[in-house]
Amino acid sequence: MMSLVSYLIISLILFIVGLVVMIARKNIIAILLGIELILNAAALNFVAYSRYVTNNLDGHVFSLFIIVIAAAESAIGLAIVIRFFQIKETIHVDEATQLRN
Amino acid sequence: MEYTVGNIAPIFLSPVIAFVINAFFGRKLPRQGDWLATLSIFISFIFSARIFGDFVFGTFATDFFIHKTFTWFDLSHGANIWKVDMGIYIDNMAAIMLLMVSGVAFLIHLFSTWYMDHDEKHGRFFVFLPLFTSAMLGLVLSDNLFSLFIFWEIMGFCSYSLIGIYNKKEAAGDASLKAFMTTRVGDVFLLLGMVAIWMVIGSVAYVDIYAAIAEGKFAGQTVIGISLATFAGLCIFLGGMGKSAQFPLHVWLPDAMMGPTPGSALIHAATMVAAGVYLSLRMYPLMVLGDLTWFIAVIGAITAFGAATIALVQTDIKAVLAFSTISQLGYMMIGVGVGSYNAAFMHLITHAIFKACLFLSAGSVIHSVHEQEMPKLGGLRKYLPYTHFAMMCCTLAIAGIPFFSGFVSKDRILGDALYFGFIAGQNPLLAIVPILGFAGAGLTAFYMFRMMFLTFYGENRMGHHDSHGDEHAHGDHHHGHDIHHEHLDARSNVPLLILSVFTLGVWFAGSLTGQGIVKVFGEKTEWFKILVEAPKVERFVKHPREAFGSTDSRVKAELPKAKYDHQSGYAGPNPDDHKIHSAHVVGAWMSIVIAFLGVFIAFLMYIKKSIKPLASMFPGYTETLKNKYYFDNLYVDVIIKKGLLGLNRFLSWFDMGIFDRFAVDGWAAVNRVLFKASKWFDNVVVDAIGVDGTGVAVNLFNLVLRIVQSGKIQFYFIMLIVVLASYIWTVNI
Amino acid sequence: MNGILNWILWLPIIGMVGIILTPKAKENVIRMMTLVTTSITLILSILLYLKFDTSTADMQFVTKLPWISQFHINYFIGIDGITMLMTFLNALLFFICTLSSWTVTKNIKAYFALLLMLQSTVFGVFFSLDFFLFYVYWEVMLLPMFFLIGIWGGENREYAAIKFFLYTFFGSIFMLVGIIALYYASGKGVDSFNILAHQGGKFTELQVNVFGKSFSFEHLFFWFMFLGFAIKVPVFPFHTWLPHAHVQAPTAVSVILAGVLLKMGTYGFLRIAFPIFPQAAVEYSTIIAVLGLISVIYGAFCAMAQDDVKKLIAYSSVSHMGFVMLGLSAMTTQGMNGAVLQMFNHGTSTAMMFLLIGILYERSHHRWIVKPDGSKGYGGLSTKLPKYTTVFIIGMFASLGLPGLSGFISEALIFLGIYEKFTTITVIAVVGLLIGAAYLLWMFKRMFFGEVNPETEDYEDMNAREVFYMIPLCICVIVFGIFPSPLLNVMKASVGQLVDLLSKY
Amino acid sequence: MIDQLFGFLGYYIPEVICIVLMTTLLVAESSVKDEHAPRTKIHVYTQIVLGIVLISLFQNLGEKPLHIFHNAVTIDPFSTLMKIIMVVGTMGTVFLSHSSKDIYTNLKSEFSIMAVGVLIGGMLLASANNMLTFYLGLETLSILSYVMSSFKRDESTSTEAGMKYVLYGGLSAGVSLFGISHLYGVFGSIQFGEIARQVPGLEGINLAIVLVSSVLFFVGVGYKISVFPFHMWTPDVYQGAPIPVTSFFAIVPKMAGLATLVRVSFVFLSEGSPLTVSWVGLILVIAAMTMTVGNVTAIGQTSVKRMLAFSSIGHVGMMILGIVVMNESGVQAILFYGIVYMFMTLIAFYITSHLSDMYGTDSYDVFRGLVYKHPLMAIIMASVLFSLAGIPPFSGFVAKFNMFAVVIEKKHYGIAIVAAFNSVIALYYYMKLAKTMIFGQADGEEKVLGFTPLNQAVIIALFIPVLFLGVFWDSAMALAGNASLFIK
Repeated sequence: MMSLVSYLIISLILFIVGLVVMIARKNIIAILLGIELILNAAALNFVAYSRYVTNNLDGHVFSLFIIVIAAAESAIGLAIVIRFFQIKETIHVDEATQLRN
Repeated sequence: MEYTVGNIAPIFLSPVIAFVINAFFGRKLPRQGDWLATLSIFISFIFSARIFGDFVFGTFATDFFIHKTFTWFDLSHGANIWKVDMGIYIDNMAAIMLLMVSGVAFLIHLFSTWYMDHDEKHGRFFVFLPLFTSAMLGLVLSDNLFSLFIFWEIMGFCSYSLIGIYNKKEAAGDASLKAFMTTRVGDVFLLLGMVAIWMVIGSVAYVDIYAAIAEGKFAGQTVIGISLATFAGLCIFLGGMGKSAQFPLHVWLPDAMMGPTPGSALIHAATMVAAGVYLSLRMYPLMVLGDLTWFIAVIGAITAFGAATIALVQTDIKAVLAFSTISQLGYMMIGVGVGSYNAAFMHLITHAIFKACLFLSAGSVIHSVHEQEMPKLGGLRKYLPYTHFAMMCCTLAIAGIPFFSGFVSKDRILGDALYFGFIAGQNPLLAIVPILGFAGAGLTAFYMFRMMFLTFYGENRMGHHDSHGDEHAHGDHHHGHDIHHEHLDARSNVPLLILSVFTLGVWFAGSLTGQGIVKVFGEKTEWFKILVEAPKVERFVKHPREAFGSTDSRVKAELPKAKYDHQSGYAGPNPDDHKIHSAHVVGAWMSIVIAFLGVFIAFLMYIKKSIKPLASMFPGYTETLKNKYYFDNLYVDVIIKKGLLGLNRFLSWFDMGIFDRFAVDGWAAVNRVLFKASKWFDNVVVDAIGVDGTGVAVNLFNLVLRIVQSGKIQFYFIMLIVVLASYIWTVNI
Repeated sequence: MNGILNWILWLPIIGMVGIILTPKAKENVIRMMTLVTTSITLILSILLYLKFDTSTADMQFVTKLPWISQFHINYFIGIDGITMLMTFLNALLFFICTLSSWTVTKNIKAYFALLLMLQSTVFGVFFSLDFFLFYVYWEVMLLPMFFLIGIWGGENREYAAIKFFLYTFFGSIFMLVGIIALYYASGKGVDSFNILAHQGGKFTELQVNVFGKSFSFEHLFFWFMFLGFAIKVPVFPFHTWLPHAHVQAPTAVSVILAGVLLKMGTYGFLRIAFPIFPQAAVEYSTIIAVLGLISVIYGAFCAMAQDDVKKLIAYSSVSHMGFVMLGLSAMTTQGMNGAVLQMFNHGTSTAMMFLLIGILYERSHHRWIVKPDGSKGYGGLSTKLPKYTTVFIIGMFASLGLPGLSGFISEALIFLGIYEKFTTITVIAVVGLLIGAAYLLWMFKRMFFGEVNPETEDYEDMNAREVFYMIPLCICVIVFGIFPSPLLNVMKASVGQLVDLLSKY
Repeated sequence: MIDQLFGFLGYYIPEVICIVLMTTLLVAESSVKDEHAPRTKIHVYTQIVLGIVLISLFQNLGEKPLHIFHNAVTIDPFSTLMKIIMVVGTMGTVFLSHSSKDIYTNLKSEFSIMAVGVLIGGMLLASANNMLTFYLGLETLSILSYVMSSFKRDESTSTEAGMKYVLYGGLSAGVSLFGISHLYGVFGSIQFGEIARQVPGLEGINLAIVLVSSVLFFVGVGYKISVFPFHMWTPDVYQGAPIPVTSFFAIVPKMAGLATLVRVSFVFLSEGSPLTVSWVGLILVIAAMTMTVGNVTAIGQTSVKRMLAFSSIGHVGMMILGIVVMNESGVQAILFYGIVYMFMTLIAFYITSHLSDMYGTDSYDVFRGLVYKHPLMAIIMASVLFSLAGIPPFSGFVAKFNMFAVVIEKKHYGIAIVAAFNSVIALYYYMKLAKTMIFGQADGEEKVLGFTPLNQAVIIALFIPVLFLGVFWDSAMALAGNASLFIK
C-alpha cells in the first residue's frame, strides 16, 4: 500500500539523484538528464499531493505543464549542445571555461 | 594739561604715516623720503618731550599715570559680554621711555640720512626705520599686553626686514630668519602667558593685572601643575628673553649686524632689545608674585658674563658692540631680578643712549674707512676726531667710569646685586649673581677699551691690505679707500656729539658720581630715582577706566609732590636700609676699582704691548669663545637640521608614503588584491595542479579543485546547493 | 530684496549657459562673459553685505518654495552672519580667479563653464537651509571640481581628481544616511528636511539599533556628519587627499579649493553638526580638539619638509584649518568667532599664496624650492621681482599670523577660546605657530634671498592684471588685520546664538 | 463561460498584441528572401506595434485592479507599470539590435521575435497570480533567453554562454519547481491569494516545510534577477551574448523577476506571517552580499560589458532592499529605481555597443578620449555613469536616495551602511570609465560610425528622463506611489 510519504521519498531521491548527476557527470547530455530527473521529481510531487492531500486537479494540470515545458527546454538545450559540439568537438562540460574573470 | 587723542596719537601715528607714504611713493619722493621719515620721528619727539616735561617737571609725583581706553572690537551678544579694549597707559616710566626712544630714534634717522646716502637700499631702509620706531613707541604707549604683543611682533617683522635688507647675501637671509625665529620662540610663550592671564582675570591691561595681584586673584590658580603666576610670569619673561637676547636665546643678536649699522643702532639701543626689559619691568609684580626674580637674576648674570667673555675675542667692531649689548642687557635683567627696579630702568635708558652713540660712531668709522675688522684699523684718532670723542665718552660710560651714566646705573644694579647675593640671606648659590656681575663689569671695561685702542690708537694699519669692500655690512663699493679727514657735519657726527653729551651721569643722578647728594636739579634732585619705582599694586585696585577723549579724572593737584628722602627707591627684598646702603658703597668702590683694572690691562695689552694678547694666553678657550660657546652650531646644526628637519622629513614621508599609500589608497588596493587573488587562484593553482590523474585519491582531489574552479558550470551548481542548504538551515533555526 | 540671494545663486548658471552657447573660437568673449558674471556676483554680494542686518541671528533674504511635496523637500535658501562672510569670500575669490585664469589656453570654453558651475554650487552649499538641497549642492560641487582638476591639472591629475572625488563622496554618503535618519527621527513632518528646524538638540533621547547593538541616535549620527565634514576640512586622519588635489589642481582651482571649499567642512560643523547634535558635540569636543591639534602640528611639520612650494602651502592649510577646528571645539564666544574669522582670513591669505605661486609657476613652469637633483629651484627672486616680493611678504606674514595682518586676530581669539577648555592643548598648539613661521620664512629665504639664480634671470615682474587682482586681497588682509570689526559684527550674532545653544549642554 | 473569458481578454490586450506581433514577425521573417538584407521594415513594424502595446498599457494604468482567467492573472497598476518598463526596455534594445553589428544580419528579426517572446514571458510573470502562471512565465522567459544568449552561433563563447544558461536555468527552475510542489502540498492550492490567506495560520511541520520550500522556490526568481549566490551565470552569459542581448537581459528579465519577487514576498509576508523574520533576514543578507559581490568584482573588469554586468548585479542588490521593508513606499522605491535604472542601462549599453562595433572590442581603451571625438556623447555617458553611481543632480541619486529612505525608515541602519560603502566602491569603477573618456587622450580623431544623428537623437531622448527625474521627481514618485499591488 503506497502512502504519500513513500511518494515524497521517491521524489526526494529522484531530486537528489538529479542533483548528483548534474554535479558529478561531465557529459552535458547527462547533465540535461539530471535536469529532467529534478523536474520529474517535482511533477511526481504534484501528482501525489493532488491525489492524497488537496483532491483538486491543480496538481495534475501542473504536472502536465511541467512535462510539456521540460520537453521544450530540453529541446532548446540539446540544440545549444549540438552547436557547442560542432564548435568544440566535445561535450565535456569542463571544456566550457572560456568565460571567466 | 589734557591728554587727548590729538596730542598722544601723533607720537605713534606720524611715523606710521611716514612708513605708509614711503612704502608706496618712496621712490617718487626726493631722496626717497628719508627726510619725511626723519621729520615724522621729530614730530613724535616733540609730542613725547611735551609729555615728558609734564610728567617730570610739571607733575612731580610718583603715582601719576594716564590710562585711557577704547574698544577695539566687541563680540558681546545678549548677556555674554566679551570685548577687546585697547588704550594708552603713560606713567613716569613710559614718559621717560617715550622721550628716550623718540629722541634716540630721531638722531639715528638723522645719521642714517647721511650714512645710507647712495646706498642701493636707501629707500627700503627708510620704509622700515619709521615703522620700527612707531612700533616701539606704540609698545611703550600701550596699556595692555595684547597691544604690546602686537607692536612687539611688528618690531620683530621690522628687524627681520632690516637685518635682511641686503637680500643678495645668503648670510643676510640666514641672519634675518634666525633673528625672527629666535625671537618668535619667546613670542609664542609671551602669547601663551598673555592668554593665561587674560582667561583668568578677564583682562590683560597692566592696571587690571596689578589690581588682580593686589586682590589675590592669582591665588590657587594653576596651569598644567604650576601656579598661574609662575607659569604666566615665566612665559612672559621668556618672551622678554627672546627680544632682549638673554641666554639661551641670545644667538640672533650678533647676526643682527648684517643690516646697516644705523639699523643695528636702532635695534640694539632704543627699540627692540629694550622692549624685553621694559616688559619685564612692567610685569615686575607678577615676577615677584611668581617667585621668578632669582631666576631672572641668574639668567641675567649668565648673559652678562658670558657675552662679555665672547666680546673679548671679537675682531669685528660691530661684533664687539653686539656682544656688549647682550652683556649690558644681562645687567638690566640682573637689575630686574635683584629688585633694583629703578636702576634697571635707568640702565636701560643710559645704555640706550650710549649704545646708540657707539653704534653710530662705529658706523661713521666704517663709512669713512670701509673697514670694520679692528686688526686692520688703528690710529684713526687724528682722522676722525669727533667720532673719536663721542665714542670715547660712550666707552667710558659703558665701562662704568665715574661721572658717566653707565657708572651710575650699573653701579646701583651691582650694589643691589651685592646685597641680593650676600646679605639678603637667600640661597647662597645666588652669590654667583654679583660675582658674575662684577667680573663682567671688569671684562666690559677691558674689551671696550681694547676696541677703542685697536681702532683709534696705535699706528694706522689701513695701508697694509687691499680693499675688503665686499665684507662691508652695507656693501657700497663706490667710495675710494683714502681716509678723508672728518669735519663737523649736521648729519654725520653732530648726532654722535649730542648723544655723547647725555652719557654724563649727572643727567640721571642727583650727583656727578651717583652717590651722595649734590643738588644739580634743585628740588628735583634724584628725579629719576624718585619718579621711577616698582608699581605698588594696591594702588591700582578699582581705579576708574577712562574712555578716550574724556578729561583726566585724576586731578594732579591732589597728588603729593614726590620728595627725595635718602632711603627711598631701594626696593630690596627687605628694606633693611643700613645694609643696603653699605652694600652700595662697597659695590661702588668695587666697581670703580674693577673698571679701572680692566682699562689698565687693556692699556698694557694694546698700547704698551707689555702683555701678550689674550688669544695667545689660552688658545683653547679662545677657540671656544670665537665660536660663541658653540651655541649656533648646537641650535642650527644639531637641533634644527638634525632633529627638527629629520622629524619633518620622516613625517611627510610617512604621510604620503605610508599613511596615504596604505591606509587610504589601501581600500582600493584591497579590492584589487582580492580580485587578483581569486583570478590567480583560478588560473595558476587550479589549472596547474588540477591536471587529471588516475587513482581515486587523485580523482577526489581533482573533483575538489574542479569544484572550486570558477568558469565551470558545475561549481556554480555546487555553490547554489551549498548556499541553499545554508539558507534552509538558517531559516529553520 | 530676497531676490538678491537667488540672483547670486543662479547668475553663474546663467553665465555658464551663455558660455556653452558661445562658439568655441571666441575665446575672449568667453573670458569677458565669465568676468562680467563673476563681477556682477561680487557687486551683488557687496550689496548683500550692505543690506545685511547685523543685529539679528535669524536667517535673512529667505526664499522658500516647495520642491518635492512627498518628502516635504523645499527650495529653501537664506543666509546668516556666518554665510554672509562666506558668500562675500566666495564671490571675491571667483572674481579674482577669473582674472588669474586669463592665461588658461586649454579648452577655455569648458574651463570657464565649469568654473561658473562650481561657483554656483558653492553658493548653493552655503545658502541651502534645506537638507536635501544642501546635500545635492554638496555633491554636485564635486563634479566640476573633478573635471577641473582632472583636465587642467598637473602631471598626476587623474589620480588626484579621483582621490578627491572618492574621498569626499565617501564622507558625504554617510552624511546622506544621517540626513535621512534625521528625516525620520523628526517624524516626516513638514520641517523634516529643514536644517533650522532640527537645530537645538531635539534628538538627545533617541536610541537606535545598528548590527544588534543599541546606540544613542545623537552620538551615532554626530559621527556620521562628522565624517562628512571632517574629510572636507580636512582634519588629521582624513587630510591626505588635500596635498594631491592642491598640487595637481590648476592655480584658480587650488585657490577655490583652499579658499572656499575647505571652509564648507567647518561651515558644516557650524550649521549642522554642532547645532543639531549639541550634546554629542560638547561631549566629543575633546576629540575634535585633539584632532585639530594634531592637524595643526602634523600639518606644520609636514609642510616644513616639502620641497614643492604648492605642497608646502597645501600642508600649511591643513595646519591652519586645524586652528579652525580648535576654535570650534572651544565652543566659547571668542573661540567660535575666532574660528569663523579664521575661516575668512585663511581664505584670503591662502588664496594669496596660491595665486602668487601660480604667477611664479607661469614664469618658471616648476614649483621646486629645491629641485629633486638638489639644485636651487629659485633664489634671489627679491632682486628680480620687487612687486612680487612685496605682495608675497604680505601674504606670507598674513598667513603666519603677524599682528597687524588678518591671520593674527583670528588665531589669538582661537587661543583665547581654547585656553578656557583645553589648557594643555593650548600649550602644545603654540608650537604650531612657531613651526608655522619657520616653514614659511625658510621657504621665503630659500626662494627670495641670495644671488639671483640664472634660471630666474628672465622672469618679468607681476604685470598690471596680476597686480590688479592681488590688490583686493592685500586690502582684505591688511584692513581686516587692523580693523576686524566689519567682519566680527556681521557674524557675532549668529555665532553667539550657537555658543549660547552649546553652553546649555 | 466563454464570453466571460473573452470579456477578460479585454484587459489582456497588451499581451495579446504581443503574441500577435510575435507570430506575425515569424511570418514576416520567413518571407524575407535575401539573407543579408537589413530588416529595417520588420524593426519599424516591431517598434510601432510595441508602441501600441505601450499605449494600451498606459490605458490600463488607470483601471482598477482585478483578477482574470480564474484568478490566474492579476492586472494591477504595479504589474502594468512593470510591464511598461519592460516594453520600453524591449523597444530600446530592439532599436539597438538594428544598428548593432554584434548580431548577424540574418538574425536581426530573430532578435525581435525572441525579444517579444521574452517580453510576453515577462508580462506573464509580472502579473502572475498563481504558481502555474508564475512557472509558465518563468519558463517562457528562460527558454527564449537561452536562445538569445547563444545568438552568436559561430562563436564558442556565445554558445558556451547559452549552454551554461540552459543548465543553470534548468537546475534552478527544477529546484524552484520542487519547492513549489511542496508549497502546493501544504496549502492545497496554487493561488497566491489562497496561500496569502493561509500563511498567517501556519505552524508545526507545515511551517517547517513552507520555510524550506519557499527558499527553494526563491531560487527560481533569484537566478532570474541574478542575486547572490545565483548570479554566477550572469557575467559569463552577459559576456558571451551579443551586446543588444546583454542590455536586454539587464533590463527585461530582471524587471520581470523583480516584479514577481515583490508579489511573492507580499504573498508570503502578509502581516502576521511567521515567515517574515527569516525571510527579511534572508533578503537583507542576499541584498548585502549581492551588492558587495557585484561591485567588488566589477572593479577588476577590463571589459566594459562585463563591468556593466557586474554593476547591474550591484543595482539589483540595491533594488531588492525595497522588498525588506514590505510596504507601499518600498514598492514605490523599487519602481522608481526600475524606471531610472532602465534608462541609464539603455544609454550605457547603447554607447558601449556603438564603440565596440567601431573597434571590435569593448575594453576601456575604446572609450579613451571620447570627449574629443563626440563631446556630447561623452558627457552623456559620463553623466549616466555618475547617475549610476548615485551622484546628484541625476536621477540615479534620487533612486538611491529613496532606497536609503525606505531602508532607514525601517531602521535597518546596518544595511544602509553597507549600501553606503557599496556606492563608494561603485563610484570608483564608474569614475575609472569616466576618467578614461574625459581625461584620456584619443589615439585617432576618427568619428565613431555608430553615432548617426538618429542614434544620437535617441540617446539624448533617453537621457532627458535621466536628468529630468533627478530634479523634478515628484510626479514620477507619485506615479510609482499609486502603482499598488493587488493580491487577494
